[in-house]
Amino acid sequence: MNFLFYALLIGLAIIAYLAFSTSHRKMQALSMVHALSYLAPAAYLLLYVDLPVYYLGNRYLFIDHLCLYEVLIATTVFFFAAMYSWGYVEGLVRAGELNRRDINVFYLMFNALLIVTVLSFMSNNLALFWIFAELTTVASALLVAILNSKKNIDAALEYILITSTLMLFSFIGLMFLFELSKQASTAGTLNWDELMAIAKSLPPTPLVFSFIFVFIGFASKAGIAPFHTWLPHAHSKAPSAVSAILSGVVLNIGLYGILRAYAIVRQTGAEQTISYFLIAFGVLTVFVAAFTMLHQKNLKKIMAFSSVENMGLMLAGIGIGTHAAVFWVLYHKLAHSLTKALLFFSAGVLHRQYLSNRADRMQYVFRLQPLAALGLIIGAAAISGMPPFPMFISKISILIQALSFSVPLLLALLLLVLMASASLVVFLIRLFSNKDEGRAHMERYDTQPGMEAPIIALIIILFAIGIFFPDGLRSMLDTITTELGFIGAKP
Amino acid sequence: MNLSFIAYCFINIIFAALVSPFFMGIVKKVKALAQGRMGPPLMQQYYNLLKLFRKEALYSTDSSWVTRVAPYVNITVIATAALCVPLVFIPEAAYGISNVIVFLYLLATARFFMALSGLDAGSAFGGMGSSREMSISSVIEPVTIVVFAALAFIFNTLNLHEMFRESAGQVHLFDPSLVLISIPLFIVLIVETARIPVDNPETHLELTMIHEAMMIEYSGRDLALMDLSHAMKQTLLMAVLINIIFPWGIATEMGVAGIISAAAGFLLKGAALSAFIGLFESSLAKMRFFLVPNLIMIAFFLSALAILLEVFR
Amino acid sequence: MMAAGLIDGWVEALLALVLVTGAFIVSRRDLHSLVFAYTIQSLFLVFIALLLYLAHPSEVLLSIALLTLSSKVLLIPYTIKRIQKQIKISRDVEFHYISPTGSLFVTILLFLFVYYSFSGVIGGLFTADKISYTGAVFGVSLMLMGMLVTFSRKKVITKIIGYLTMENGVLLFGLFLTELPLIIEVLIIIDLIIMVLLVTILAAGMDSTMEEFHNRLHIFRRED
Amino acid sequence: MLTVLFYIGLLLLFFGAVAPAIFFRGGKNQRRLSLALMAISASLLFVFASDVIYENQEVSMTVYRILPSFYFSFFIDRLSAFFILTISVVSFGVAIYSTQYIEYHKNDIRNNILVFLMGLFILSMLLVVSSANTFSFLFFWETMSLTSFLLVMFAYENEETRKAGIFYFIMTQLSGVFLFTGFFMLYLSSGSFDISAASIDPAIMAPVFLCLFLGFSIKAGVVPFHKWLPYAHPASPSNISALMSGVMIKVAVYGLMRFVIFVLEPQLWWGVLILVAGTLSAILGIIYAMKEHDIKRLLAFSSIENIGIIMIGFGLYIIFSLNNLEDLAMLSLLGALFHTLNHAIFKSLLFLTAGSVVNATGIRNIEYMGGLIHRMPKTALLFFIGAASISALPPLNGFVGELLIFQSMMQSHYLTDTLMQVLVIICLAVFALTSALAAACFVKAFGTVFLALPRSQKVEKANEVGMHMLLGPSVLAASCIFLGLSATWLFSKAGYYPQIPDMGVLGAIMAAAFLAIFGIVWVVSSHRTRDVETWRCGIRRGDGWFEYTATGFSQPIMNIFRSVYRTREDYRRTFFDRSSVIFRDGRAEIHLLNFFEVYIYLPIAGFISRVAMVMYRLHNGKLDTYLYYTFITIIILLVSMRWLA
Repeated sequence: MNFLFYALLIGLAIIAYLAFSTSHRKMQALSMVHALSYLAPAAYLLLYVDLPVYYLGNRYLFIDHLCLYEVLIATTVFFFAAMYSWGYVEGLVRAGELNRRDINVFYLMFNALLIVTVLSFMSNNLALFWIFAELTTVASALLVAILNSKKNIDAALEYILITSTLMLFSFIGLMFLFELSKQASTAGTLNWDELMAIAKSLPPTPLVFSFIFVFIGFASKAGIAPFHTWLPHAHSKAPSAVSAILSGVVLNIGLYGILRAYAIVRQTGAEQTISYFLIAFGVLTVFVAAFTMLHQKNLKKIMAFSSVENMGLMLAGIGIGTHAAVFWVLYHKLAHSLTKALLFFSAGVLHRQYLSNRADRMQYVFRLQPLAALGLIIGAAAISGMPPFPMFISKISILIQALSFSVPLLLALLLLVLMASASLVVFLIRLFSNKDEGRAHMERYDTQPGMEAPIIALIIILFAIGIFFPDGLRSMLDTITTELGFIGAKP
Repeated sequence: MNLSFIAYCFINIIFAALVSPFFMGIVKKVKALAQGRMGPPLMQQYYNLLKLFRKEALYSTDSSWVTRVAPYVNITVIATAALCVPLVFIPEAAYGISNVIVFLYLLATARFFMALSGLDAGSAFGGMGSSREMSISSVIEPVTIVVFAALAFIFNTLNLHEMFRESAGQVHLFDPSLVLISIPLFIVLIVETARIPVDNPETHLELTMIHEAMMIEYSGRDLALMDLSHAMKQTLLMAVLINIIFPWGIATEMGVAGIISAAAGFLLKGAALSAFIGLFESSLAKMRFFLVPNLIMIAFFLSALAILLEVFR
Repeated sequence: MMAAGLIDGWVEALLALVLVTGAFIVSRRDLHSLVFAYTIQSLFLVFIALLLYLAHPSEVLLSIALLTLSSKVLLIPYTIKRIQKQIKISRDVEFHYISPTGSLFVTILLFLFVYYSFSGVIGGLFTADKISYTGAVFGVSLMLMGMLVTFSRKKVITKIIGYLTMENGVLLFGLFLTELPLIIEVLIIIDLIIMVLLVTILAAGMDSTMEEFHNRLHIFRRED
Repeated sequence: MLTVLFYIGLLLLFFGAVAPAIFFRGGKNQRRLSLALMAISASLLFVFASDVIYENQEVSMTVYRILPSFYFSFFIDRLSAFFILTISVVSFGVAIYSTQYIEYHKNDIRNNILVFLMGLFILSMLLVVSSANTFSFLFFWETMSLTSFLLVMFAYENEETRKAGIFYFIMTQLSGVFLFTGFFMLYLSSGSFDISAASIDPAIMAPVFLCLFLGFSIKAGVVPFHKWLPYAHPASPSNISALMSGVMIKVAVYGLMRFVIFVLEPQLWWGVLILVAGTLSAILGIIYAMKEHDIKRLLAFSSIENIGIIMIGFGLYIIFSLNNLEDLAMLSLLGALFHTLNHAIFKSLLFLTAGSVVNATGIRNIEYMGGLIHRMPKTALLFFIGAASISALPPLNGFVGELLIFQSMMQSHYLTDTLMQVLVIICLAVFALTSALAAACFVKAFGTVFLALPRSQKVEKANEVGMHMLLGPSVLAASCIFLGLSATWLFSKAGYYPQIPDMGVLGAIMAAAFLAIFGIVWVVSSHRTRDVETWRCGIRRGDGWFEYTATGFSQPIMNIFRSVYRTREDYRRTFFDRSSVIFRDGRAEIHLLNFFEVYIYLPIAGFISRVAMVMYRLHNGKLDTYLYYTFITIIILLVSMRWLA
């Protein structure tokens, strides 16, 4: 029953232990165990326990289906990232990009990030969620800053300053929301479940005001244009294991916040305005990302922009707000996280090989790092929504919902998505066809099994979930969407 | 296959093969007379063919089977095309072979092989001939098709036999559309048979030549076959013109008397038309190659006009 | 118990002073005076919290006042000063996108914008309590002024002061608008402190050598 | 029973495809096994498809449900079966050919990938034409795009492959965009993915048609969306070009036919649109092919022409059937379909033999070829059959297809609308021109590649290719002849009795005439022959450049159509003095412009690129700038808040 809650204690213990550990291998293994220690109870809860479950006196923490789903995605990515660190981090140390002394800071922050991520999903309280979201910024920024380069610190600073500045606006919004909730229930509340319950009696006009403020901060966490600007820099500078987490997990936190907040607004009269508002931002985001991708020269940056693009698409999907749209946005989120993890892991291998993320520095990729090349190709195909990968079906479905909203929206999204995938393909073609005779005899970087296993595993998983859609997953997504109060025909 | 069809095959092909050199001879004779010369005897073409059949054939060492096969294919397809155009009598059933498109494409097949054989030996003349032949034939093709489409509109059929039958049955001297069509049809005839002003059949080593250039490497029996097929092609096109514009006399069913009178009639009409061609050639100068499309545009315009006439009637 | 009217008067005066310090931060080049202005600003906030406590006694207000005093008036200015000494910067001369006089002008505009937008959207909520409304408007204006500082100045340390000003704006907004549960308030302030400390450390990293920076990272680590 | 055949065929194909991906280090024999499986599966599917066609059956099945509304289901009627038949014939030939062709690369893993992708490519095409709902249609359509894209990128090292790949990807995705839009409209209107005419809102008919038409035209390579073909075909390996040009673009034709005939209710202007687009493609395709010197690009342009012809037939079908001229409609549809099959066969035959030539010589520019008929006689013969077929020479199959379309056009006087008659006549004239130019083009292709003397060292050293590379094309060449001769019979077996000449009789007459004439000449004439040298005005044994080259050959046509080929003239002059009086040096260049590229594609691409550059520059990496953006946004949000709320 309280397994997940106890797992948090395990996590804390692990963090405490890590602070004093010296063995790299042990730290890495513990990180994997840490991720598993959430993954396993989450799976158990999903299967055997009636949700939602509440913890702590004022019901500050809880687990409902959405939370569980997000935790499952996040911990899976964390698990693979921890596995990937075996070899990758050692490689960073060997190359002198990471001080040996900093290894345990790395793992400490890694695990801290894991625990605050899980806590942020588990927070029933909007303010608490805000706090944990801020803490994820702290932990992940440190993970970005940890490498021996001023550019990393620069990126981390950019990350922190932009997101936390904007998160302050969220805070204004949620204080306002608290005040509004007092009009509906005397005590005032910021708990998700209670807000959902009283949502119908919230006054629409001030709610719009409140939502827009809340949105600004969460949008910056989610990488929604024009608040996305921290994202490409941080993603490209971070160690690849961390980039995967940034893209596959941290962005989801922001989107999760927006989804929850919108679910509340959805119950009120402000729903129409906010729906247009979200769609507008979604399209803007896809537009900015798609066009910026064309002239990119940096492998990890273009992937970061691809994340922005997908976030925009999902935001538009949330804005459309039918049952099916939200259902497929959630599925898209899963697919996106896994695909991005695959892409960043592959990019990490290439970064080890060429010690650069620039495409023009990479030659003979197929010969030197075939697995990473395969990962990139499959990842790119998956992220462009090609069958048989999972994003194909989610993209189709979100776009159908877009059409049910309006034809111009569909065409805009389709053309922009086309633009984005074309940019990605143009980039990859340039990357793979690079030739430089001077580097013909470059020595191969020896990838560890720990770096290869996640890539292979993710490729297999992507193929599998593209074709198999378990009933359990469907009913879970259905439940989540219904719990969030989105109505409409079920897929 | 019924017997009358087989008989038709033999009669038509053999008749076409026999009279073609004669018409060629008439054209040459008329041209010579127009130029104030005696000209060759009318039967000279037959003597030439016989002579060529007896001579040895020369093959370039650079040439391939294309050169060797082309003359036979050429004469074969022209002979087959001869089935589409009845010269003396119109058979009952023809398995649809008398389709205008089959006729045109059989001629195209002959051209295809001839052009290839021009390229085969690697001589610059042959290549030039092929290139020009294919260019000219490309631009004349729309005219040809539209002319025949106009005929199809007028006679309401795609079958040449039926067109002829209907035309023979009518008494219409001056159907305006038909008159209009006869001009482009005549131009098609001129262009397809490589005559002045498009080509000059007399020369062999001028830069202006087209048809003869392609055959420059041929000799002996191959040349004879090529010449014969060229002459037959001319006869066939003439026959189309004759049977549409002056259809009187063609036999519409098999019968010895009818056939003989029709043959005599055709011979006369053909001779007259050949003489006209000869006069026409004599009265014009060879056109510059790139002016030929203008001529063809005139033909196209007229045939399109004929169609419009039919359409808006 | 002081009279409510009197308190309102004092609070309004303090609010005006807060804005003045804000304007000062927006336009000054000298780092020392920036930090000083920030400290004063935070102190004014403490006073405001105490005044409000006098009007509506609640432990939350009191604890906010205490936390603000300890962190924003004492701890953070102290840290910043230390870092400042370390990296030996005393002036932030460059302005981006906007000049010092321009920024003062923009400040006024911002105030008007906020007033305009609030009056249309949420003005109705504050019919009974005019001072709260003014406080909220002042809070958001202060935030935007802080944001002005974050992007118009080059040095990271100035940006941090801008960020801190924004935080003060949020605090001001919160003081007047609503009372969150105590535990949340406390957590949030701790959170913000961690954030500021981290940024400060990172900022120092930008201007010092890598070696020193990594040494500083090891405040989390046992000595070996 | 029939379904089982279908399943077994697909399974074999699937295993054949997947095996090299799993055992990716496998060698030549394993690949041969895979390709053999593909060939067997192709023959099974051939049997299956012909059975469906001739027994006039319908097979439908639901295979797998991802979700209740997303499932794979297949429905095979005669139309689908016809395309399955087309695919299976071509892939049979290609599979045999590939056993040897792919071994030119010595890299095992790469070859395994090639076989793997090729198998998937064929499989996805088969499943597209069998799909009974738009979801599986899109699923396999996109798989087809993806695999074919990867196949185009097979020789990724080359600069031109890069360009081709990018171009191809964008165009296929663009086609996808329109298809998605059209299908989604259908879905929202009918509430299900099923491909059926049920409950479609008449108001969306026209937009759906336009979307689908655009989408399928892009994939089929209809002018002006044709530009990807001449890039993608030369870049990809020849067996893949054969599949792409032979079959893949036909899948788009299938899509258009399926949706226009079975799902939507056509209107007259649709037919006119398709007819005009087809005519334009036909004529422009062949005019561009004429100027092309790269053998595979030439073939690619010729594919554009032939797609145009198919579209003409289909457009006529719509026009005639809306005028209640059932016979003519049937005739034109039959023509379009038969030409589809024919083109699939002879174009893949041409691509395969062209591939043999390219492999044997290592060059693609026909200017440098020549004389290969002596060095590769069998390949030459096969190419010749293909060229004769595509030039519509009777009695080969290419002729029959064009004959059907010509016939229906020439009977357009049955139409009541005079304007429509005039339109059809104009199209007829253009079509005739197209067809004649096609013959000229293939005379040029065959003549300059195979005939006369070699014009480069590499060509002189070329050798005949191996048995499998002859066997594969031979199958296709045999089908060309067979389909030509038996066309009438095949139609009547399928229940169609168009008023066309009996091709069997025509063939028999031609054969008889040939034999008879040969016999007569044999008896009558002398048998003496003598080998001599070609007469070159007295120059002995000149090199190959003496003869007519491809440029020379096409020059008259280029001159005649010079208004179509846009040219740009560049003059660069330098002078000794400032006032440009005393001439020093000069240079004049005449460039042939790619009209569509220069006037349509490049401006669009340039615009997008400029916008992208602006967006790229906006991300300048400066924190201040970024915060500035957010500040501005927030101010805007604040100001617009009143309006929003």
